[in-house]
Order: sequence, then C-alpha cells, then structure tokens
Amino acid sequence: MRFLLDDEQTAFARSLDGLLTAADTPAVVRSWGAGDHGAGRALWSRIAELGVFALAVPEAYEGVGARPVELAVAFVELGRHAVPGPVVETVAAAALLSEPGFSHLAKRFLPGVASGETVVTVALPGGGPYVLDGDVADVELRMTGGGRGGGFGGEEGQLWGASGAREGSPDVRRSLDPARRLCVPRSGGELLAAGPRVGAGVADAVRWARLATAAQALGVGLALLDRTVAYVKQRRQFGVPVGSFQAVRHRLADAKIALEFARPLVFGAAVSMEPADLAAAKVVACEAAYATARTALQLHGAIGYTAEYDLSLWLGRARALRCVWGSPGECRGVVLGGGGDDGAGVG
Amino acid sequence: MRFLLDDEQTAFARSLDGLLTAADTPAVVRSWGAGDHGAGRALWSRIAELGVFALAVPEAYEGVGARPVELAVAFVELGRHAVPGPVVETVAAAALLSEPGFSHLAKRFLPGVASGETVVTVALPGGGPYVLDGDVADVELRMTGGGRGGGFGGEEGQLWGASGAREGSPDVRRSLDPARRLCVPRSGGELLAAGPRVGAGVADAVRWARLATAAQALGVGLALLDRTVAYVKQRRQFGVPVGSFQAVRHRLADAKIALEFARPLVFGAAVSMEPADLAAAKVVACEAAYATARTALQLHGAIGYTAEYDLSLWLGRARALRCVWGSPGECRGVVLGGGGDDGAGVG
Amino acid sequence: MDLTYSPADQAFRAEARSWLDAHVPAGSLPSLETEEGFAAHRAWEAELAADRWSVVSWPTAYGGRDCGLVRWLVFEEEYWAAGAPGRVGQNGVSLLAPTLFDHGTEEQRARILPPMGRGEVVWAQAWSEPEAGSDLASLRSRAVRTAGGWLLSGQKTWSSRAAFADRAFGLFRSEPDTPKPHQGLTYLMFDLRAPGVTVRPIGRLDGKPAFAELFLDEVFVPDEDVIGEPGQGWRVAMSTAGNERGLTLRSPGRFLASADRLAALWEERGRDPYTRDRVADGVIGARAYQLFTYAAASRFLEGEPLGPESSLNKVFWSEYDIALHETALDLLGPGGEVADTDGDGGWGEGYVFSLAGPIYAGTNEIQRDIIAERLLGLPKGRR
Amino acid sequence: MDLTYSPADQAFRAEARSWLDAHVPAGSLPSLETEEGFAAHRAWEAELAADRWSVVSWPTAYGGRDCGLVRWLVFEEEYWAAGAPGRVGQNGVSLLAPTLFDHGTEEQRARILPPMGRGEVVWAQAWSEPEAGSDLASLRSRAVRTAGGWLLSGQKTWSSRAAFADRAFGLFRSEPDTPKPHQGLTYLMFDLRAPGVTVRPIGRLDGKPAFAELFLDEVFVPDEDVIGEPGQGWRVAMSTAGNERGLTLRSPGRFLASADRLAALWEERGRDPYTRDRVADGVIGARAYQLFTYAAASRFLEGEPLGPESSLNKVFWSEYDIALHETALDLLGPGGEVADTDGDGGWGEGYVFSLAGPIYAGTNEIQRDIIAERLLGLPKGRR
Repeated sequence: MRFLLDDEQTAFARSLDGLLTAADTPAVVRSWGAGDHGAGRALWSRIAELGVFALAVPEAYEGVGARPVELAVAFVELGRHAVPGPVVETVAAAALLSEPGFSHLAKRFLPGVASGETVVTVALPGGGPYVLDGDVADVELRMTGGGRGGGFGGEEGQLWGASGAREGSPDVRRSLDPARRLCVPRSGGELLAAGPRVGAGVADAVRWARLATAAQALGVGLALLDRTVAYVKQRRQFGVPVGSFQAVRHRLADAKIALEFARPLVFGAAVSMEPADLAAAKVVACEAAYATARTALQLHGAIGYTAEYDLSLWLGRARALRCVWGSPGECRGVVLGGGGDDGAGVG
Repeated sequence: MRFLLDDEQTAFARSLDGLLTAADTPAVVRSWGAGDHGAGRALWSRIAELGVFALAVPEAYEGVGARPVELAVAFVELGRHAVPGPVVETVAAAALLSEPGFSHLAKRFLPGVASGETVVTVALPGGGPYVLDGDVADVELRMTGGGRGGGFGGEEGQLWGASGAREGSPDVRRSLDPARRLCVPRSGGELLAAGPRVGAGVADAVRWARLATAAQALGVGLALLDRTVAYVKQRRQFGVPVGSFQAVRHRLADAKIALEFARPLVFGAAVSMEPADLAAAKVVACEAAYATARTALQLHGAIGYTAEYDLSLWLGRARALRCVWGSPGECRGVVLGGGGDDGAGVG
Repeated sequence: MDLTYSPADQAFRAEARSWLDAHVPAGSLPSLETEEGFAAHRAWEAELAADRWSVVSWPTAYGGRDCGLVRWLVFEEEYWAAGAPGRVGQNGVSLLAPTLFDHGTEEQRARILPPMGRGEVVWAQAWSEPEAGSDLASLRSRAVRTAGGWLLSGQKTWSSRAAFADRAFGLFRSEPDTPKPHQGLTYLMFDLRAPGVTVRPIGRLDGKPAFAELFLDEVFVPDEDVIGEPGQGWRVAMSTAGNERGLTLRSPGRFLASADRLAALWEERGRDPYTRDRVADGVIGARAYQLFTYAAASRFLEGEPLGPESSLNKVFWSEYDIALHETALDLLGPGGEVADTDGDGGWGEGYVFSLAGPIYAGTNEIQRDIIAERLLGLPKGRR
Repeated sequence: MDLTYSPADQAFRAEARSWLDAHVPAGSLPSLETEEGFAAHRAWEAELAADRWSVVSWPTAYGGRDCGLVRWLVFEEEYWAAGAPGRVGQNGVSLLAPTLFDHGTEEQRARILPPMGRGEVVWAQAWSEPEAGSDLASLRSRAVRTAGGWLLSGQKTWSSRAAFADRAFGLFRSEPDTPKPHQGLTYLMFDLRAPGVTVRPIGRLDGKPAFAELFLDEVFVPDEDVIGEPGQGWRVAMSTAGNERGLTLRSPGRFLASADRLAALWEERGRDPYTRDRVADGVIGARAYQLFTYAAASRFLEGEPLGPESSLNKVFWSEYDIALHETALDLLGPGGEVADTDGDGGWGEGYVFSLAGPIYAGTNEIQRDIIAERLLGLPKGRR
C-alpha cells in the first residue's frame, strides 16, 4: 500500500511538461484547429519519443507493455498543455490491436503507433458519432455490427480499416473545442478482422480510452485552475485584486476540491483497470474539469470568453471531453452495474 | 393582465400576520409538538375566524366559495409563522368533500371546517404514508382502492371516515419537523362514499393540497431568509458582522432569487389551478424553501442546529413539506405530462 | 391576480402570429456573428419594419406601434415561438433608444430612431475598457472639447456587434480631474467608420467575431451627438438602467420557446428518464421567468420603478439559460460537442452564446452584491 | 501506485472481520444521544476493549494494537461494513489522545488513556464559547492560578457529548492582557461532575441532547491536568490539529458502508432511474474519499506533515455526507420525513447528524478560506 507516484513517474511527468512548455503548445493547438497539422505532427513525434504511445503497446511490437499508471501520468500532462489530435483514439487503437489473436494487425500497425509515425483515429461503440481528426489520421479503424455502449460484453463485430488521404475534402464539423476536427466516419475500407474478438478488443479500447480521457480531463482542469488563480491575483477591480473577493476565493477553493478528489480516482482506475473504476474516474474527472472551466470563464470575465486568449483552448476541451467516451450518465450507469445502457449516451 | 395582489388581499395577509405575531406562535408550535394541543386548537379557531378555511368551502356550506388566490395568501402567512397542525390536510378534505354529488357529506362536515370547529386529516393517494396529527384530528378521511400518484384520472375508490378518540395511545412517529406528529392511518371506519367520484374528489384534494403546501413552503422560506438576514447583521466574528462576508452575502442573495422566482409560480398556479402549474409551484417552492433552510442553518452555525432556538421550527418544516403531497421527482413528472408515475414518490 | 389578456391584446397576438407565420424564414439564417449573417439579419429587420413589427413598443412616429409592456411581452412570445431570427438591432433598441426617449432631444429622436428601427443603422455599445470591466466608473477614454463638438480618444473593448455595426454609443471622460470617478463623464454617439476609428474584431469562444476592440484617435463628434448635458453621462446612463430595461433585456418569450424546443428534444429521445428532472426544470424555469416578468410589469405599470430587483432577473435568466443549453447538449450525447449552427438544432451555438450571460451587463457577482445590499439590507462590506 | 495490502494487513483484516462478525449487536443500539443509548454504547466500548479493538492505533501499553494508519483504515472499513455502533469515545480518542501523545506527560498518558480506551471515562470537548465560534482565539473563559492548580470560570458551549460524559478538555485564558488573542491560553482537563460545574444539555434539531452548555464557577483543576506549558495552549491545540487528525476525523470506512447501504436501498426501490445519477455519485464519492485518504496516508507515512489539505478533506466529506443522506431520504419518498432511528434504516437520524458536518470542526467557509490562502496562494483579503 503506497498510493503515490514514484520518483521515476514524477520525473516522466516533469520531462513531458518541460517538452510541452518549450514547444509553445498553444500555437500548435491553434494551427491544428485551423487545419495546418505540420507543427502538431512534429510535436506528436516528440511526445512519442518520450515513450507516451509505447505505454499502450506490448513489448513484442516495440512498446513497453501496458503501463496504465504511466499513461495516466502522461495524459495529465497532455491535458495540462491542451495537446491536440487523436491522442486518446490512438491509445484506444493500440489497446484494441493488442488483443490476443490480432498479432498480424499488431505487427502491421503497433510499431508505428509506438514510434509516433502512425496517428490513428477510431469509430467505435462507446466513443462518439464522429471520428476525431479523421482528416489527418493515418489510419481510421471502425467497428460495425457490435452492440451499443461500452461493449464490455465482447460482442461479435467486424473491424474495418482505412488509410491514406480521404477522397475529396473531408466533411469536417466544428466542435465546441476548435482544435477538435470532427469527421463523419468513412464507410467501407479493408476488413481487418471479424468475430467476438473484435468486441473484446473494443471493450479493451474503451477501457484505455476512458482512462486516457479521464487523465487528460484532470490535466485540463488543473491548467484551468492554475491560469485562473494567476489571473485573479493580478487583475484588479475596485482597487483590489479580484482574488481577494471571498466569492472568488471560495469558488476557486471548490474547483480545487473537485480536482483533488478526481485525481485519486484517475490513478486508482489506472491501478485496477476495472470498468466501474474507469467509468467513475471518467465522469468525476470530466465533471471536475468542466466545473472548473465554468469557474475559470466566469472569473476571467469577458477576456476569458475570447478565442484569442489562450484560456479558450482548455475551456472547449473540457466541454468536449465530457461528451465523448462515455457520457456522464452512461458512466454513472456503469458504476452501478448498469453496463452503460443510457439512451442519452449514444448519439 | 394585472398579476399583483389587490389591496384587499394584501390587507388579509397583514391581518393574519398580525394575529400570528401576537399569538406567540413559536410557543404554540412547541406545545403542539409535545402533544399538548390546547393552544394550537385555540389558534386554529382564530385563524378560522379570519376566514382561512372558508376559502376552500362552497358558500352553500358556510364558506366563501373556492378562493385559491386568497388561500395561497393565507398559507404563505401560515408558513411564515410555522403554524402547526393539519392545515393542508383540512383544506384537502374540504376540496374533496366539495365534489358535486357529495352534498350529504359536505353538509355534514364542511360547516365545521369553515368555522374551525373541525380539524380534519387525510390518508389519500398523493399524500404520504402517514396521517398528519392523526392523534388530534376530529375526522380522519381515507381513500382505499384508488390508483397511485396524484390520482388525476378519477379512479374508482372508497372513502372512509373515522372520528372520535383513537383507541389506545396512537402510534406517533417522529418527523424531521418535531411539530408534525405522524400516525399510521386507521383501518376501517365508516364507509362515506364509493365509486369514480371518490377518485375525482381526491384529484381535487391533491390540487388544493399542492397549492396550500407550495404557499406554505414559500412562507417558510421567506421566514428563514428574514431571520437569517437579521442574524448575520448582528452576529460578529473576526471583528465584523458575519453579513459583511461576501460568501455569506451571495448565499443569501441566491436564497432571495430562488424564493422570488417561486412566488409567481405559486400565485400563477392559484390562478389557473392546472395540475402542471400546481406541480411546478409545489416543487419549486419546496426546493427554494429547502435550499434556504440549508443556507439558514449554515449561516447561523451551531446555534441554528439546536432545537431550542426558534429557527429549528422552520428548518424541519422545510424538509417535511418537500417530501409530502408530491415528491420533487413526482411533481417534475407531472409538469412533463407524466402523471406522477415516479416510483420514488410513493412510500 | 389576473393573468388574462384583454380582447385587444388577444387580437394583437393573433395579428402578430399570422404575420410571423407568413414571413418568418423557413430555415435558420446564417449566424448573426458573421458578415453574411449580419447582412441577412439586417434585411430581416427591414422586412419587419416594413409592416411595423420591428420596434412595436416605440411610438408610431418612429415606426413603432406604441405597445405597452404587456403587448410587447405578447409580441415576444409570438416572435420566438415562431422560430424567428435573432435581433441584430438589439443594442440600439434596448440600450440607446430608451436613453434617447428619456434624455435625447426631439431632433435626435427624429434623426436616429427611424433608421435604427429599420435596421439601416445598427448600433454597437462602447462601454467597457481594458481596465474598466465591472468597475465601469474608472473609464479612461477621453472626450476633449473642440470647435462645434468633441474629439474622442482612447480604447473601448467588448463592443458587441461592433465588428459589423455602423455606429456606437458610450461614455467618455470629458473632465479629467473630478473628485469621484463617475463624475465628468459624457454620453456620446459616434460613427464606426469616422476618421480615427479602428475596429479590431474579437472572436468569442467559437471564433466568431461577436465583439470588437475600438481604438479611437481624435475622432470628431459634433455637439448634436451628445446625449444629455456634458459631464452628466453617468447619470444619463444609469437612469436608463433603472427603467424597464431589466425586463426587456431578455424576454420571457425567448426562454419559453427554448424550453418548448428542449421538451420536444426530450420527447424525441424517448423521454429519457435520467434527464427528466432537468428538462422539467427547464420548462418550469421559463414559466417562472414569464410570471416573474408579468408581476414586475404589473408593478411598473402602476408606477413603481424597477429598482434592484432587476438584479434578481439578471442572475436568474443568465444561469437558467446555461442550464437549459447544458441539458440539451447532454440529451444530444457525444454528438453534443458539435458547435455548428445548422446541426442538432443550433444548441451548440446557443450554448456558447449563453455562456456570456453571467458575465455581461453587470457580472452576476456584482448583481449578487446589489441584491445583498439593496434588497436584503446587508452591510456593504468589501467585495 | 500500489493499492495492495500486505499479507499481514490482510490477516489483520480477517481477524477484525471475524471478531466483528461474532460481536456486533444484531439490532442497532438506542441513539447515542440519549441516556440509555449512551450507556449501551459505553458497554460496547468495553466489549471492544476487552479484545483490544477499541483503540487499535494506540500503543499496546495503553490498550491498543500499535496499528499504523493503513491498518487503522482497514479496521475502520471492517468496523463500519459490519454495521457496528457509533463510537461514544470519539472526542477523547481523536482529539485529546493525540494531544496527550504529543504534549502530555508519561504520567498523564498512563493515567488517562487506558480508561478512555475502555469507555470508562468518556470525554467531551470544551472549545467554543458563546462569543467565540469560528473565531476561536477570542475565548474569554478564565483559568486563575491557585495553590496547586487553577480555578476555571466562564461559559463553554456546543460541548459535544457533554450531556452524559465524564470529563472535558479545552482552552482557558490564563493571562488576561496579552497583545494577541491566541496568546496566554492554557490547555486544561476537568471533571464534569466537579463542584462549580453546571451542565445544561442542549437539544440538536431533533431534540436529542447531542451537546451541552457548561457553566464553570471557580472549578478547581490540579496542575497535573494541564497539558503542555501554561500559556501555550493555542500552540498545543493547533499542533494536534495538524497531525493525522485530518484523516481520522471521519474514516472512509464509514462512508463506504453508507454508500453500500444507499446502493442497496436503490436496488430495493427497483433501481429508480430518476435517482440513478445521485446514487452513483454516492458510491463514487465514498471511493474517491477512500483513495484520497490512502494517498494522504501514504504521504504522511513518508514524513510529509498533513497541512492545509485537511481542509479539502473536511469540506468534501461534510458535503458528501449530506448529499448521501438527502439521496436516501428522496428514495424513501414521503416516508423520508420520519426521523426515528429505528425506522427506514436510520436515514433520518443520520441526516440530522450530517447537517452538523459543514458547521463543526471549523466551518466550511473557514476551510475554503484556508484552501484559498494556503493551497492556492490567493491574497488574504477580508473574509
């Protein structure tokens, strides 16, 4: 019983933080959202070099084996820096393709995932109706024929793959997070696998996606809190710092409480990888991040409501992460053993 | 279109307020809760003399006809002064017995209701599992065989009456409101009526009970707010009045907002007497009163948590009213046309 | 306690409804916060104005129908129930026009109101400055006396609609060394295309230029465009804030229509039990806001001024509006992250818009302070 | 990130469970806040103590098992999961005993701890005074030097358990004219049945005498019942507040057991969909609190003191506890207004108890101020 990060994990977080701080990530996010992916792909490679994607890839395929705690550590940092792109989806794909019996697929795709060469996006039950960044991903995986919801039952299904440029201009829809480019899933493609293993793989993918999303949301919330605390210390109204008003102080205290009680759920879920724990971490981290976003916006006032001020990068992310990979209601259903049968959860 | 009380209605509220202020109502509430009903019955008579119960009794039976707006005015005052006893239940009984076709029952019971001689309690679908103050009421009405919920469908049913002293000591259970004495309904008694008219009468009774409960809850909330505002102005901590702390001020502002938006729903429901409007008024007034109770307790601190301090009279009432005559969930279901099919609403 | 409409009001409602049925565009117009959408909304104002529906509460002389508050509320109910477009002229109609009615000259009213009512001249507000947000009295932009008028210099920000609007109005410091910060301010109107004005559009959260920064460098304003006395601008601006603006800033009709759409979405989603209570609260909240407004309007019509209770109204609608949109997005599930106007009933765009509610027109923190001090009589305390 | 228990901890868990299975009374005891219930709970403490289960974290010399924090958490999980009674000795065990371990003399520990651990001497706290609630440093009750000891005079209030307890501990002003209010205070223990002590029970919301007012009139306390140095009482009291008390005030095991009961009630009620989300939040909240506590315990065991983060803990559990009970009462429907211990699973009594959470042990407003200042580094500002 020692429920703390060890020195190596802390150092890993610090080096990722250093990399992302130095990389002027906000500028990368903005260009990604504008459809210019060069800087984002470069950043992706550097994140991969630090070993982030290898944490979801077995050693046999040039990964370091399944390391969910380290993955959570990494995704907190990705969230803190609002890193764009289908990072969660790539991890979900790695989990899916690590399913025993998919060794031919694993051999074909996973080394590229681990090295950062291959950016993957997915359209799976338990995700959402769109493929994130389908216009830039190298590979798009899609499951058909499966059940709805989290798919923990290991349903029958078919797994399809598509790669290469999309024909014509992709149908990109605007997200509440301008850095998230939502595409309608492709139809057809190459049939990669079929049968109950597809369902089992998707169930694994959803577990990893929930962990990564929860950790990312926690990081988003922490960044929102940090930036807002810094802002209210220097912003003055009525002759005093805004941060000396008790209403402001208490609202930030509440955000701090919510985030600090989400954190152990995220790491506890990484330790157990149990569906109920993952669902709990997903809903609580996302609700804490979203509540912090509301607080951050309100305490910044008008400046926070602008796209050009960097706070916006985290505000939109907090909202978007809350919606995908299991709505709040769906996750609460899973916690109570309902298997994610929430009608509202699947759009 | 003039959505305001007229001068007569305002004067009526003022005279009731004057009566209840002069009557040392808190002492009456305490003795009532202790099982000593003398002072309470005397107060009841004086309230009746001002015409409160006559507002739900047709002119043919010594009432003044159905006057829901005036009834709401009166019940706000009863709530503000935490008047004990089955006031809502007596009004519900009056509405039930005013049903066309029940003239024999009306003639028998309603003049006593209007004059304040007859205190009635009820066990009806849409109320709760206990009869309020069943140990003191002169008449206990009970419906059997009806449907669940608000009973707006006019179900078949039997109406039973019992009066006189209960045999043995009544099985009184403690409520979260010490002034509310909860008894298990009697079985048997006199069969007063049977058939679909019973269901229709009960539906009317529930409508009037919801209005009276909503108005009473609004009054409870207003009293809690007033007392708390007065307290935080004089109570000092850290060298200043507690009411100068922004967190305190904002919490009271929120209570004020909740109550001031409940008020028009209560009077709007009195004007229309539509089930959806009544359900909306019931849930919103009770939630506002309960939220104000939470605020009042927190801002008073330990003193507010004691039974001997008068605030407690309203704190418990706010909680109890929220539970009965339609739970919050049941009322919300009615607003959306669900007919109160909330499983949790019927205990 | 009378909630019935007079026969004349009912006839008015029927007339409005039938006009709207015949004229409201079938699809939604492009977003108001785009150049194309702005133009489309301007054209819609002209169409409304042609049949005297654009500013029903104004005197007929300026293009209105002389409607009282109740009839205005009726019109708004019908307008939004019909799914009609957002109002591009809102800033001018709800902020500048009441000021002109109270403090303007007859010449100003005759010159300014009719083109405002027709959407020919769209007005932006120019209140806030970078260092004067909630603390509005600490304005720094200057108005310096010159022959026949004033020269405006300084910076304004959060100027709603200014990216595409024609003119703007605001307060400027005309006397630099007054004992108190809200003295020595003057209320002026100016042309956004005048020499010396630079408009820098600012994108809101979804990137759309919903407001702008204004840089003013010796912008000439003739004397005829001062409202009220020079130096009295604070009083002029505040006296208008105390009129029925608290009721007209966001009409109940708007929320009643949104609540209807929410309930319909919930029905479409099979009456999802998990969101039932929140949907019900959406429906109830719109009704509460409507009835609260009718009560306030009734008091106003009997001569009671609307005072600090406008702060109750402001906090209520702004928080209600966000909750309503959050519920809708939750009903949309993972698809709810889409922010396009044309998808999923525009809930995403409406959500982004709703987020500004607790911030503008006096933050909700300021409003709660006003409620505590002026409605509850609590000690002032430091904020 | 290791959440596994050592084999020794697992063996300890099994031992605790089997003892509890054999000993926990079948029905619930009468309410702790009644004379009869107090006696029954005292007897239960003796039964626990007989097999060394009453104070597992104390040294064996005083009747404990020398358990570390993790094993204490394990014991608490088992204790509450078994449905065992509330702890009548809580005030002494969680507040006075840590102070004695840190600041008491060996003589004091040997004399005071064993009977405390057996429930023979039940302790009440005597901190608050009528004019010193949240503002504890402004205490007025006096300790005046006399031969061989001190004479205590003044009034204490909100003294939990004092209606039926044996002894009490608290701070008294021993030096009247110090420059700062928290100087010149002395930490003393006194007998509630000593001459000069009047105990006036105070009923909490449900009327049960959960606390009392204490009137002290020259109550003699011998020198041996001063803890630490005279005049240093504030430091003595505060240093204990900074130890693991933040973790032990309310154990996670207690909330895990409540959450299990809530989930069972929800199943009984047919998995009512309308309360599903709140029930899930009850289950999740207990788990979050447990994991938060394990993380804090892990840090503590590595030598990090528990500082202001105890304030996070306090706000979280107190609000969580109320929400949990509110959800249960809502599931009970109209029957949820019943406050009896013996009906409906005791949710009504638990609800009344939970309402005190945000008020005592430092109000949640004070805690949020501490979080803002000491964890977020925000300017102090007036509260």
